[in-house]
Amino acid sequence: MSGFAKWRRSEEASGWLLVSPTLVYSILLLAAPLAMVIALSFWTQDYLDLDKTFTLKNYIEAWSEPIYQTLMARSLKISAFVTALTILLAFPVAYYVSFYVPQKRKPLWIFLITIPFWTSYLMRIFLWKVILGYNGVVNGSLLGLGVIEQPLSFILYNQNAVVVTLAHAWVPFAILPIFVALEKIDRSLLEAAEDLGDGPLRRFIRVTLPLAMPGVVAATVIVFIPTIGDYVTPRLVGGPNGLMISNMIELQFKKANNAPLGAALALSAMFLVSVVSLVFVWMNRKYLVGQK
Amino acid sequence: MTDPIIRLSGIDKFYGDFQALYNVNAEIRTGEFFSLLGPSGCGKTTLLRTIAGFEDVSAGHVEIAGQSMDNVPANRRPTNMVFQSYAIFPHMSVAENVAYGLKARKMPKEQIKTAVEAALKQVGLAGYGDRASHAMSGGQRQRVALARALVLKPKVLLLDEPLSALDKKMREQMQSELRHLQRAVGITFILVTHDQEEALTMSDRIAVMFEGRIGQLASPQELYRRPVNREVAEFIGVMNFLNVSVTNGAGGTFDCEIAGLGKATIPAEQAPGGVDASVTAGVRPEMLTILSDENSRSEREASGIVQDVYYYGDMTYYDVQLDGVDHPVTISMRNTAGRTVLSRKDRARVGWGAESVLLLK
Amino acid sequence: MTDPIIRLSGIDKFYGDFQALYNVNAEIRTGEFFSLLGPSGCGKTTLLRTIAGFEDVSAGHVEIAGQSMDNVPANRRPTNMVFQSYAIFPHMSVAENVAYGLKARKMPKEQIKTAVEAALKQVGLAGYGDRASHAMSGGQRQRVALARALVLKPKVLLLDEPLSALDKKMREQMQSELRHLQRAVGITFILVTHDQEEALTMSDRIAVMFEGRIGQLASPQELYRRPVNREVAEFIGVMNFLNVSVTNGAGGTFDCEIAGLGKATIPAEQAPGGVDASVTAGVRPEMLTILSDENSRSEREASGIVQDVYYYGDMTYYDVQLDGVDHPVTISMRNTAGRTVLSRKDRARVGWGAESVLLLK
Amino acid sequence: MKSGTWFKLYIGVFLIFLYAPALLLPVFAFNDSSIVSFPLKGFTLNWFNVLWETEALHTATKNSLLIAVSTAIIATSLGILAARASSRYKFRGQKAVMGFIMVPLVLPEIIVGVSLLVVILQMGFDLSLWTIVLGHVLICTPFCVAILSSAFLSLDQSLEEASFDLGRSKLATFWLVTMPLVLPGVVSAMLISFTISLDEFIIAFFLAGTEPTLPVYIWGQLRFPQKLPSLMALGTILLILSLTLLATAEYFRRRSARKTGIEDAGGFL
Amino acid sequence: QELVVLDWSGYEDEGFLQSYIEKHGGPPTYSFFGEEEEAFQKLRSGFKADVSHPCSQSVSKWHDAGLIEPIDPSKIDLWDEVNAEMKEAFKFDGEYYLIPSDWGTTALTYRSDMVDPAAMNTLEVFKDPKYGGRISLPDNVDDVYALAYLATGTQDWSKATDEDFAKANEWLRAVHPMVRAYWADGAELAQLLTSGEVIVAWAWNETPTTLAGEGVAVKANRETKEGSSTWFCGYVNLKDGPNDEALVYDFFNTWLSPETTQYIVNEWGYGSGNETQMASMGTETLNGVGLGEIDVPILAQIPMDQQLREKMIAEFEKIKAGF
Ligand SMILES: Nc1ncnc2c1ncn2[C@@H]1O[C@H](COP(=O)(O)OP(=O)(O)OP(=O)(O)O)[C@@H](O)[C@H]1O
Ligand SMILES: Nc1ncnc2c1ncn2[C@@H]1O[C@H](COP(=O)(O)OP(=O)(O)OP(=O)(O)O)[C@@H](O)[C@H]1O
Ligand SMILES: [Mg+2]
Ligand SMILES: [Mg+2]
Repeated sequence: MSGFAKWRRSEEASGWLLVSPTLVYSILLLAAPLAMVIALSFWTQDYLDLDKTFTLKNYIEAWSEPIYQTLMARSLKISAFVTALTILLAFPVAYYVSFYVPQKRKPLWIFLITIPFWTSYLMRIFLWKVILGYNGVVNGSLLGLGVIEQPLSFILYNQNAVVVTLAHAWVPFAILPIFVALEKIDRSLLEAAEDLGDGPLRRFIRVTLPLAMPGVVAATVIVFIPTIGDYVTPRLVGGPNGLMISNMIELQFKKANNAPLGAALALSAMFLVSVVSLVFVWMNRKYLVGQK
Repeated sequence: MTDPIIRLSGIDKFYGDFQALYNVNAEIRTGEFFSLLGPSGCGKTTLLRTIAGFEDVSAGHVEIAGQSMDNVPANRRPTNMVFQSYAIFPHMSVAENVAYGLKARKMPKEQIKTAVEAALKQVGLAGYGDRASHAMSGGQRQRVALARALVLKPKVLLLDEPLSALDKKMREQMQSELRHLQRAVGITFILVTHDQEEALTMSDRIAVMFEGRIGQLASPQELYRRPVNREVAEFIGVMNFLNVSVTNGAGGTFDCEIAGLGKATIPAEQAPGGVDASVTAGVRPEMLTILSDENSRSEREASGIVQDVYYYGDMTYYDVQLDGVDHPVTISMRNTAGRTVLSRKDRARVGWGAESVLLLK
Repeated sequence: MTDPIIRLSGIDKFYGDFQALYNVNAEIRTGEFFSLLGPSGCGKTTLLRTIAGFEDVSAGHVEIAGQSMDNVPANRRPTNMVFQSYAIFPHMSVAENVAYGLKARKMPKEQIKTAVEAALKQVGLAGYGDRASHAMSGGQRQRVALARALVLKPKVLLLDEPLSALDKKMREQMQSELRHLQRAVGITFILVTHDQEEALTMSDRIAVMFEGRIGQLASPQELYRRPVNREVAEFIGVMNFLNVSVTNGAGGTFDCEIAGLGKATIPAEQAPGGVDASVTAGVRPEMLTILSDENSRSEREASGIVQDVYYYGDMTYYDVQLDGVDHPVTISMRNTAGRTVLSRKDRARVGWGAESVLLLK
Repeated sequence: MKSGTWFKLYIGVFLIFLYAPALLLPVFAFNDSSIVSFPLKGFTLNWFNVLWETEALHTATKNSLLIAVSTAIIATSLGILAARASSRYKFRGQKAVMGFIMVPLVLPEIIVGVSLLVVILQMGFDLSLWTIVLGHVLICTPFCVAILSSAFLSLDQSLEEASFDLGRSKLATFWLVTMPLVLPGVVSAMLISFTISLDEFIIAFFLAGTEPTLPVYIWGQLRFPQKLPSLMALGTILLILSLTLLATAEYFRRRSARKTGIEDAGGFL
Repeated sequence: QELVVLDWSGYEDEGFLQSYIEKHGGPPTYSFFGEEEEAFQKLRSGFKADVSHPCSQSVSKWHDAGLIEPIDPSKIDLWDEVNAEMKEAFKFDGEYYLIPSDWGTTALTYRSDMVDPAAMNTLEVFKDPKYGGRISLPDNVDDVYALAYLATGTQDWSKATDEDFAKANEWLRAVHPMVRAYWADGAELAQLLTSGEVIVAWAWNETPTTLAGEGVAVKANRETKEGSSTWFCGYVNLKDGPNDEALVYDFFNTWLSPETTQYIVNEWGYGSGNETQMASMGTETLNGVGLGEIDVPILAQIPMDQQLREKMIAEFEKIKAGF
């Protein structure tokens, strides 16, 4: 038994012991639901009756029906746009905070960026509609300035609005990792680039950006994956053509009484985003190794 | 070229209200190995960075190879830098790092390849080009940084404490390699260091800095043998200070009474800063000798008690309290064959000579 | 007490599959200043931590003051540690740091206060108790760490490279202070260091470790003068190695022909590891002398060309290529008054003696 | 220098974009119309009165705060355990375990919501505020683990060893040394969990028993346009409260950072 | 014991519950949902409540799922005053299942200052390119199909044939490109109409009532030539409710009481299932809130075949996605 006593004091045992409450929690509340969703996706439902015979029918339907294909493609497209816009918006801000803001005031800026998110998400979306709406803030200002004569209608109730609203919601989550990556860049690397003959732009492209890539990749994954799952934003600001696959998943789980199909759609969507994310990470692998 | 390659005239540098450099003037000769030596925070890095162009000067001018560097940004100066942290680009291979500056110059690919290979060979890294730069050890990174700068054939190579991150063995090896490399390429090197041994062994000339000012600019031997003041003497090597009363200052010599040692007549050249009431006598530890046996004799003799013995293997340092002096002097002895090492509390005869005493302010 | 305070017997230590310590046996004497010296990764820290109780041994036993430490956790061993990073609690004042261990012992408040003040005084920090610990400089933190450990009056104080984070001046000062402190308190100190000078100057005895094994355990002078093998000789100080052919090994002496130097008869005690075909001759740089003027003579003489000169101020190191040898030997000379420094390419006469040559395996 | 000006301009525009919705909250909270839309009408404090009188809203707010605080505490505790395990110990399967704990970060919430509901009810719990807490803890824990891991990693391990060496037990060491030093990380983790929980409503829908959270309540109220302006008033109050709270937290964080001498860049990271 | 009500948020309004509160000293306990489907999923997953509040189309599904139990009319004081059509619609196997508590109308609604009110007499305006991009339909299967059936000439959808269904779909597909947004909640529609973003909508009667109160020129025309629709919801008695059935009936009785009828009509602009009480309120009041008698066809959203409804749901989703 001394073997066991020894094991109990070992690093291995201490680690497992310490992690176990969190792990047990995750298993109970995450593994079980996940397993259920996976099981569900191989069953069928007819109105209210669940048929538990194994079938691939849901997946076949999910991947072959044009409507799901369209929604899936649209969701990927919107998520990609959201991610791109988010990163584009976030990068300069992270850069500014990292390079231009004095060290002491950096935490304050990080605050500044997170504060607006202490209001309810639903209210924010609702207010976005006020901003982007027919006589909303944007149209009002543009009309007032005489830039346009008719209120713009392409800024609300379509995919643009979904992209803007989601980008707004996710931008702090993108700023933080990019900021961290930029903070980690040894400033002497930038001086070295300058010393070796690069002007500011070339230096940015050859050194700053590649070294910030780990942050950009993290931000991309953090934004891209959950965006696919959001069904509230598309429903509220998406208009007729802004619906995404998650709206369909929601519908299957709720109104359409077809949870199995919903599960298959959800798992398919997760699979797709994971693949896309992995490919993205893989494409950037050279920036991710060797940096701590 | 015998012209100075770099001429610094009247350089002041302010960070906000804080003045980091005070009216720095210096000329650095073409092809020499020049060091900036001084305690932490004295402005060495700041001075180097104003030469490189990373910092604007607040007043004064930097001239490199006869051309004013006012308004010339770092990326267009004929200098290159080896950073303390090496600043090797972690996302590039060794060869890409070395090629970095050449690509900025839009050199044709083929030429770049040859130049990079030559540079890597020069620093002893031939064949390492394809390695990922993060897979290199400290000393190897150091070499990559050197190759990356040298491949651009700068007029001046600037090195900011390039060896301080290395361990002792590696540091000594790189010191010798750097020295050889500098001789081989013939480029002017300016080295920043706070390690006096490093500066002494490597440099042709050294500028010793204190609080933003150059205290003395001279060759290693001159600095060590003829420091212009106490501050320099204390910073370079070990110096024992003893009270002295100068009784006579005529005829180019000074008659002195040195506490603990005795009387001596000292030529004026051994008082580089002149003589007044504030002067003290300085003696290097190796200029004093422990006369260990009856046979050994010295021109002059003093006597004291061994307070502490520091055995270094090749050397032994003794702290000896001379009779009539209340703090001990340090004496270094080489542990040559057969010489016995004294112990604490032993009485010691100390030999000295007038030619080894400096009068310092 | 003349008993060993610590007895290490047959200690093995595995990290997973990697063996960090191999059958380590040693006895550390009560009240001595003991050092563990060795290159990076040789297991010094690991050995210290098994003594402190931070690591379990895989085999063997640690005994402190005659008591087995099997199953005694670190917080109940009569040892205390000074960490390389000092490990000063940043959220506590200096006094709170020092009082930390006493509070754990539930000592009355008044007594704690007195003890803390005494300890601070001992390390030269009297009156600093109320300072925030992060407002202390490196050397001061070092002292706080010392006070914090010493106040507990441990049987053994363990120090893991306590000086490596300090700059050179501060390090030398702390070395001397530590030595004095140890003498004053009389507690056994075990110091881990990879700096041989530090070990040589401070210790009563030193264990030199290589790759998890103790290579030699001896006093500084013995280690330096009579290293048991090449590995030790190379690690402690500088040693020149020259090919040697031993022609005769009778009567307690060996007749040798040393490349570049010449013939000599060497007593057996200068061949601590015995003699066989693999043996080389080792000579310390200070055992060789540059005979600079016509007058200076030596028992034996050799001749060579100066390859490199390293001027250190008090010393000059010469790399001299002896005739008939293809790599240079290092010779150190003290720059005493009037002695001239040779230059590169000069021809040099090298003096040596048979008593300064070791035969090493 | 010039690039600096461009930057400032962009940052200004960005901040306007970022704050646009938040800035409209007070605008409509004081607008004398039950329709949240332009053009504005008169000024009124009426919506604050309505807010004051709507009991259900108070309850919902209280529920949300209770849930958010509980979530913050539990998620941070679980985060501390996992982060400590991953940053201090090496054990087999560590990567898999930590990866698994982080999965909720990438799961669509609707799936989490529906399936959690089934699991929780099958485990025999009745829906209540606590079931929401269970769900929120699940999604907040990964954030806490991420924040706390870096806090633990930057803690010098020898501090803990020193404490142990000086005669303290492991537990005493944790409370006397470890906790005070990772406190900024703990506070950040709690703030993040608090924020996420306060704003989460997809999971809260499914797991709410008879007591709604604020977002759930708001979602229901969207049906009644005349209820909206008082929600704007509530939003305004919450925004001001959280600003004050954050400012206070930042003040204390800085003070403690100064005290411990730890220069941390950004309390939230 | 506290009665547990699973209800739409907002219905906890104590104005509905005067007599219940008097009798029991306080309101029941509420649990809220934002959509019937949430309530359905929650109940199916095992959530326990005593009563709930589905709308007409969900009741049979809840019944099929075994969530609700019959009501004993003898315990309902004013059972005879309840609108017969409404209560009969929820008679399964001879038992009643729903207390019709609230109803409203869905009608053509428009900005009277931005469109010609005279043109607003037909549902064909939804197809009129003049209003393209300025119309809004409900994001709600029942209301939307009510509109489509009316527009294609079907007035009783419980008798709709596949052909009728196909026509309705075709109509919706034709209208889809005109739609600015499918409104999901009242606040959104109010916002759309107030801002002028949408000028023609298919909306509940509460919207024009509220907006008119705000001075926005919004009118509804229930009497287009194709007609308009009525929806209704009610309370059901959930199976395995944790509390005493007596409380359930007290709650039901409160909802049918005259005071509650007054309150819901005057304060909420909805009708009550108590037909007798409604009639006593006078035509003027009812017309004022858009609940009066009208002469055109009315599509009452009575329960339909669930198979058909499932098809409607799927089809509407396709239409919304542009298929
Ligand atoms: N960017 C800066 N802003 C303000 N003060 C600065 C800045 N850079 C350096 N200083 C100050 O200028 C002085 C000189 O700094 P410098 O870095 O040149 O010293 P150094 O001699 O290189 O020291 P070290 O050996 O520690 O590197 C120091 O007091 C330092 O604090
Ligand atoms: N926790 C550990 N897990 C695995 N290997 C370890 C661990 N700690 C130390 N080692 C290994 O054991 C060997 C000895 O390490 P140790 O830290 O004792 O060396 P050291 O002599 O103190 O070196 P240094 O001078 O670099 O501190 C090294 O090879 C090291 O990599
Ligand atoms: Mg510097
Ligand atoms: Mg170590």
